[in-house]
Amino acid sequence: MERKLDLDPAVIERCRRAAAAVADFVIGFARERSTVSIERATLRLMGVGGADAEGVPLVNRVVEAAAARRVLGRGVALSFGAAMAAAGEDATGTARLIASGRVQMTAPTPGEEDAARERAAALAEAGCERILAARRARDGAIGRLGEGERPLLYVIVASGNIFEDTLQAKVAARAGAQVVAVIRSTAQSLLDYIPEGATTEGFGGTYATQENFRIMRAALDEVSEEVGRYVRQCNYASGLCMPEMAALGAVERLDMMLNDALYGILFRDINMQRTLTDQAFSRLISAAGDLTINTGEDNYLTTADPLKAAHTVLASQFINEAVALRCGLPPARIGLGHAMQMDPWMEDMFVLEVAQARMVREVFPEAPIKYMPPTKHMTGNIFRGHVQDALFALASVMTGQGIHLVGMMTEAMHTPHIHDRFLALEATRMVMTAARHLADEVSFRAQGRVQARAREVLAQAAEMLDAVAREGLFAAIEKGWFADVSRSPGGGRGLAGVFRKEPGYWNPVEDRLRAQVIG
Amino acid sequence: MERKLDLDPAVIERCRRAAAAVADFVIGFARERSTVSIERATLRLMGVGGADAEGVPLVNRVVEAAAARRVLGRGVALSFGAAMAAAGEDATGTARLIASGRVQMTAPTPGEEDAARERAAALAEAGCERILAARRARDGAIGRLGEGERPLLYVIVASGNIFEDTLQAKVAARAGAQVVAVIRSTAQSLLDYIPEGATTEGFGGTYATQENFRIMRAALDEVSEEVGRYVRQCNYASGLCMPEMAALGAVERLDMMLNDALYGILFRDINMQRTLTDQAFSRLISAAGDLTINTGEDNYLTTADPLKAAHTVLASQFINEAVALRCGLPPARIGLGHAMQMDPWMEDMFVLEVAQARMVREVFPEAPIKYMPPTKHMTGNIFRGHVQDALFALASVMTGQGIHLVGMMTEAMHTPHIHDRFLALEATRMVMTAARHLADEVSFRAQGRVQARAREVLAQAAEMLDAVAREGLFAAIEKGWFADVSRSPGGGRGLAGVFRKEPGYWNPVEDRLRAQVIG
Amino acid sequence: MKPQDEVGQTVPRAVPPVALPPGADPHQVRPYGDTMNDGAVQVSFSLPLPLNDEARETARRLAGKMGLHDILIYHEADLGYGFSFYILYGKCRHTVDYARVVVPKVSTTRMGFEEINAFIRERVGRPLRVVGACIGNDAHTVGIDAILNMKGYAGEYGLERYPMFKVLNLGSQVPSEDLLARAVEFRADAVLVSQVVTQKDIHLTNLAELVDMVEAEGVRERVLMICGGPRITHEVALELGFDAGFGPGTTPTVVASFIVQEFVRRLH
Amino acid sequence: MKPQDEVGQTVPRAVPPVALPPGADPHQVRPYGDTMNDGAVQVSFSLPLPLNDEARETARRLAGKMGLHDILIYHEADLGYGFSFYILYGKCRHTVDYARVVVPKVSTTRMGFEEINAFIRERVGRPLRVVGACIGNDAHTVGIDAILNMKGYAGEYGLERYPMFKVLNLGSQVPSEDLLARAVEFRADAVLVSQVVTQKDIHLTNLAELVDMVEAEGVRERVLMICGGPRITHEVALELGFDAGFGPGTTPTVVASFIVQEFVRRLH
Ligand code: B12
Ligand code: B12
Ligand SMILES: Cc1ncc(COP(=O)(O)O)c(C=O)c1O
Ligand SMILES: Cc1ncc(COP(=O)(O)O)c(C=O)c1O
Repeated sequence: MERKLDLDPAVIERCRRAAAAVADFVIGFARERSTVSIERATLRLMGVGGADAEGVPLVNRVVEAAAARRVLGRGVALSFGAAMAAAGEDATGTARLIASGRVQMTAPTPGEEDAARERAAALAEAGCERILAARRARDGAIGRLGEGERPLLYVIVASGNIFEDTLQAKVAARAGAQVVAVIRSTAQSLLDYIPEGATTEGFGGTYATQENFRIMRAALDEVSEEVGRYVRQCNYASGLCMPEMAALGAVERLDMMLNDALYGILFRDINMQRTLTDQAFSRLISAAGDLTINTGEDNYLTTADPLKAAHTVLASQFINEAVALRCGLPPARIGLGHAMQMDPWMEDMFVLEVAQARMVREVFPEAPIKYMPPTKHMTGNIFRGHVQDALFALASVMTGQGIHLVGMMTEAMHTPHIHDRFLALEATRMVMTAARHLADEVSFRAQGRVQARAREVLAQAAEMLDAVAREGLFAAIEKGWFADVSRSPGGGRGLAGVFRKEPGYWNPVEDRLRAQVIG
Repeated sequence: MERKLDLDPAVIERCRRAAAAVADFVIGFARERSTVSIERATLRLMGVGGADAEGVPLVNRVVEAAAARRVLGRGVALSFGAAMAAAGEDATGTARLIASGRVQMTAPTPGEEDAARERAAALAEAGCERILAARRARDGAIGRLGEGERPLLYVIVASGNIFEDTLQAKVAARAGAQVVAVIRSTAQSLLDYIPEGATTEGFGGTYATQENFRIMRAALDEVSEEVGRYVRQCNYASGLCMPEMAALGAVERLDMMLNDALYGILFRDINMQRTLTDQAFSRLISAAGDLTINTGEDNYLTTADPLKAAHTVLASQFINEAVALRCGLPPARIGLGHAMQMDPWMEDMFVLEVAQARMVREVFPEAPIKYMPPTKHMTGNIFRGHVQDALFALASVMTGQGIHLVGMMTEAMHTPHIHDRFLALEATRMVMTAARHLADEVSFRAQGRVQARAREVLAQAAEMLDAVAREGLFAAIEKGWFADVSRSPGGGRGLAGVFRKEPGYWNPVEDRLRAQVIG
Repeated sequence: MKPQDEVGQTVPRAVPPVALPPGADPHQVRPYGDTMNDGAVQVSFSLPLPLNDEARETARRLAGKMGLHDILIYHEADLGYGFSFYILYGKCRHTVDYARVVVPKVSTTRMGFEEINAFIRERVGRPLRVVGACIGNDAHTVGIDAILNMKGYAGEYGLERYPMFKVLNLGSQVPSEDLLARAVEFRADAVLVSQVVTQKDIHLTNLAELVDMVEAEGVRERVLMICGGPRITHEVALELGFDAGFGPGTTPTVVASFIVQEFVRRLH
Repeated sequence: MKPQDEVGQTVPRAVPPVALPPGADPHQVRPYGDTMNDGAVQVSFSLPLPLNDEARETARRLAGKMGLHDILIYHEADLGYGFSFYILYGKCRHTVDYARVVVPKVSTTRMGFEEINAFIRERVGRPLRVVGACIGNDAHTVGIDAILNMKGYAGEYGLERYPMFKVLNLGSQVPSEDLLARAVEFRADAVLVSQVVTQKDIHLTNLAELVDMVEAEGVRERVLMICGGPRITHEVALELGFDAGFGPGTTPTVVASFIVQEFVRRLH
């Protein structure tokens, strides 16, 4: 990575050191805890699927049963292994019996324990093998088809109906999209379960379900062959079911997952203990499945001032990086979020944005920055908006970004119509083609506006990270240092689903993945 | 002007030398000739206005009468001075009598000659004073109101109806336009007279008439006060009536005139002897009135290949510059035409365009380059077109242009609707605000794509100019070296209106202007 | 609720004093491109048809049915998978009698920060109590924060900064029941609700539900009910049973002025 | 000439074999945004009204008259001097029966360079003679040059390059009388006319005049009359009395194929 900004490596180093301290705390905190969703994810990877007659997923039923019988503290796997012996059924069959109350979730007797462990471990092994199979299939397809030029053009589909979504996704892929993200229904991140089956109704998005993952994957595989280029699928490992989403994504060969240490806390008011614990586990799964995670810093500047709070984005990126590395994700799979949210009428907005966008590339040279288009300053003026998005495309190609979220001129008003995406891709591709090697050609005046801005933001981030390391992440969040939003450690949703691991806690999936990923 | 392209001053010098030779030929050629339109312009500045009952302008009638009586060769002024004595009327009254055949255009007798000369000279003096008065009024208004940031945003109005045009112009000025050009009706450049009065019908434009000039000037003066910024008016000193247009423009306080040595020849098939002769006279008037001329090289790449023929644009700019300087125009009033006409889907189009646009600025550091938007590659896809125009705005502000012709998303389809202009100005202003100081910040890699392209084009232009100087301008045009169009010296329209000045040719207006401008 | 395109009553009204451009007829208003009454309109849409001559003609006929004539297809694109996209221009045959259009408006006069505080002090004699929230699953707090938070919006302070307002901002994703309970507990004089997510008209459903609850609780007369959001208009709010509705670009003084004036009006 | 939005006959036609997307009804085609039959349409226009609530409502009602419902004003701008601009979205009530749309088309099959030359050599036995021009005041030669000039267009050679075409390209601004005179003198088999400037339908006037002249001269039967330009369609050309018309994106082989096949057809 050519160094165009003359950033001080010592300041970058200082940021990394502080972020490491924060991440060590997060990982340490998470290691001592588990959550209902981690246990459900474990069950899912052990092969439990389906729902009961009321539509409640069996994994929820099993975990509830374990909690009711107070055996959850040692992990659901062990008692589920024991239950299988009692049931004499496969994983889903056993879960069904547990759900209907015909088999109990109890701690195995010392005599049963080995057999229970063995059974559970075998199921976990099979689950992990499914993740690896998906990974191999992806590698094969990309090896065969390639995936086109960088930055990857990322678009959303969000009709609420998975079947409409596949149509829209195929049209988008043909128009140049390289990543298709299915936006989730508004309410889903607050649901403490994952709905079952194909869905055709949603608000501002389509429910994330295993079946919907499968349907979209099939459509994208089909269009990948047609366009001769592998098209990636993206969804959210986020919200109350973060670990389960990661598990289903890894198994169904999603390629990217929005997954952030702070997003749920700040923007969905999910409890911070819950999110951070879920976070660690879900990233382990993504690492095992070789998925790229996309972090959520691009959201911060929708509430905070993009000029004054730019360093909070950078600080958070350092933290997300440090946490991800500790979960076994290599830098090349850490899609750090970044956004262009400046008021387009601000003098030199573009100049400052180029500074920030280039800065993040130079600070994280291997990370495929996920670069978010202007959304906050979009209005119903679709013509002006189309130009804002064009400036964004230029900033992106001019600073060498990795994942380009394609802006839509109708962003302020509706989730994209079929031609919104088509026109947006056309304009983006045109700008990027026209400016393909601009990044190679330009350099920035020494001590000029661009360099000065980048250095200023980096210095502020270093200050902030030192303070976060000093005061602790929880305190920093409580003080509203990120995104201008304040949350307390005991507040928000989902805290009840967090528990301290009891002595003897056992999770064969986690063990297996950790062995693979971290060694 | 910061030198970012490392252009070789010796090559630039070589171009200027060759262009000087070409211009000397043009000026020499023109000095020996006059045209019916030059004589009519002379009469107009001597105060002849109006038309006869058939709508034929009196200036045409008088020149026809002079030609019929074979006294045109010594210039219309002298015999018109004599006729005034005979008529005992003012200029227009005399012309009316000549038109109706009641007074003849004859050479004065030696005894009458002094009086005739005196009378004509006094009228010429008054005409020139009107030009100076307009000039002072402009200086006063700009001094008082200013005219806003550079580049000047230039928009067209073209409804065909001067009253609609004023509405559209006012809306445009309020939206940020700094120059309003009234596009002429398609057929007008081929008319060998200027229509009279206010007009409400035209094809693809509005007739240029003295009354229309006045109406638009009044509207722009009104809106200038409202927006607190002087709004310039532009029209065409082009076509068969080029000198007369220049005269009316100078008197009615237009601020800019499209005026090109070759445009009429290449694109309207006007005879080259006619155009070049008219050219010299009309530029003298513009110089006297302190108008900015806009040359027409921006049109070349609509027919020629913008990549292969870029140097023809530069070569022509050198020639236009050299001719203009010899007519007394200072560099700051020579708005050389330049255009961004590359295929937007060509890889690195933007990179190469920035090279060319910056090159022309560095070669002509004082000239307020008139930079033309993409028109050739515009289509009915207004959304894509809006983005092409945004890229153009960025190239413009990034390379420090002086006059920015604002592109319209509907360019391929219709002359602008009221909101086309509004949206185009909004987008252009937004891009330019956002990138206000980008030009200060970026420099280009030594020997990189940008620098290499600029040097290549400059070298090719030098080759071409040497060849034009060697073979002669007429031959070069005949060979189709400019804009891929070939024209012959004897072909095209209007040759009949050119005549060699006879011994004793006298033109008090020219003498007066030349004294003022060139000294 | 009536569909949005039918709201606005039609009763005669004097043409407002602002002059129309020369040649415009207030009784027969038509779109304008570059010549008065040219009717110029731009339209774009996709069709579930592969691009071919018949699809193009279908697009043109649709525009014809919309009342356009002299239709030109400026652009068309094959989107693939049986879809095609069109950009058309045409001239609109329809006209509207502007002189007879009447639109309900929030009719209070706008006051400034000091003026509002003084007004409450004099006419009410105690601070007004205001509760705000984004209801349903809506997490878009920027809009309601703009009105309520200290820092305010567009250069104006939010209601929290007014000495004569007591503000309780409940934030995002608040169930309607919770909002109602908290409002009662807080003895709110006004309830401010924001709705930004509007897919499948979820905002209308949520807002109507809230009003029903408030009425069922028997407190509707005691509170001013105000809603806002990018797709809220005063008409829509009235139809939903609110006292006022505020759309994009609303600033705190506008809302505060309405609250105080309407509150005082109801005192009498 | 009939207005352009009424061209295209309406007779039953088999739905073409290309599949429509799932759920699309060929008899009731509606615009598509993100859900089949949602009718999503984008519209923009200006009104000669100052921006105010009534003007906004006027815009909405106009859209209503165009057959849209669920209309949302996405954007509005005050242009000043009594004008305002609107961007609206709505859902279209209208449908079109795609299965019954029939469009006249140039029905010759497209041949390649060699094939065309061979075809003329065998079936005509002498080069075909072609005259081209931009008539009226039109100076836009790029289009006709694309078809005729050596260098051609979009990777195809122009007719001048074909051994079996003799081409006379008269260039720009050619009066119709001159074109006719030269065509007669040249014994042209085909006359190719370009019209790019279309303001106030000047192209239609010019083209119709040319046909009248050719007919008056009594040579109409002897030449193929072909026109082209960005707003020319085959239908329009037929209505004007031409044998064919070609629009944007036409390439030389398409035109050459038509000329040779139609010429040979008429020999018989
Ligand atoms: C910022 C933002 C976010 C932030 C919100 C952070 C936060 N704490 O608010 C984050 C990143 C979290 C977010 C998430 C999502 N968002 Co969001 N988001 C936006 C965005 C970019 C800007 C909204 C904004 O802040 N506007 C600025 C404020 C000041 O304007 P305003 O809300 O209109 O408020 C003004 C007036 O309306 C009025 N007002 C508003 N409320 C009230 C209340 C009262 C009482 C009064 C008097 C006045 C009033 O006064 C305000 C000041 O003038 C818009 C796109 C856009 N450009 O508008 C999308 C948008 C609103 N989001 C959208 C969606 C779909 C989502 C998600 C559901 C996406 C998903 N599935 O993951 C999620 C989930 C959020 C949820 N459950 O609600 C859609 C909504 C589509 C629709 N019409 O239904 C939009 C339009 C983007 C899009 N095209 O898809 N989003
Ligand atoms: C290049 C150009 C010019 C050049 C022309 C140079 C030249 N020698 O041709 C110059 C700079 C001289 C020029 C001047 C003017 N122009 Co001009 N120009 C254009 C421009 C940018 C591109 C046109 C073009 O070359 N297209 C490329 C060719 C290949 O496409 P095409 O013409 O459609 O041809 C294809 C098909 O239509 C078909 N075809 C065309 N003709 C024929 C004939 C036959 C027989 C067949 C079979 C097929 C065929 O095949 C071709 C290849 O596929 C357009 C805007 C645009 N982007 O379209 C404006 C445009 C055409 N110009 C316009 C105007 C108004 C003018 C002026 C009158 C402006 C003025 N008042 O000063 C002047 C005067 C010209 C005149 N009297 O005609 C308007 C016309 C508006 C209208 N619809 O009436 C346009 C649309 C721009 C605008 N929005 O104002 N122009
Ligand atoms: C990391 C992350 N998670 C989740 C979401 C989506 O929100 P929700 O919680 O509604 O799924 C986003 C939105 O952009 C995000 O960036
Ligand atoms: C120098 C010059 N003159 C004239 C014109 C306009 O053409 P017309 O000859 O039709 O007035 C142009 C067009 O851009 C031009 O650049």
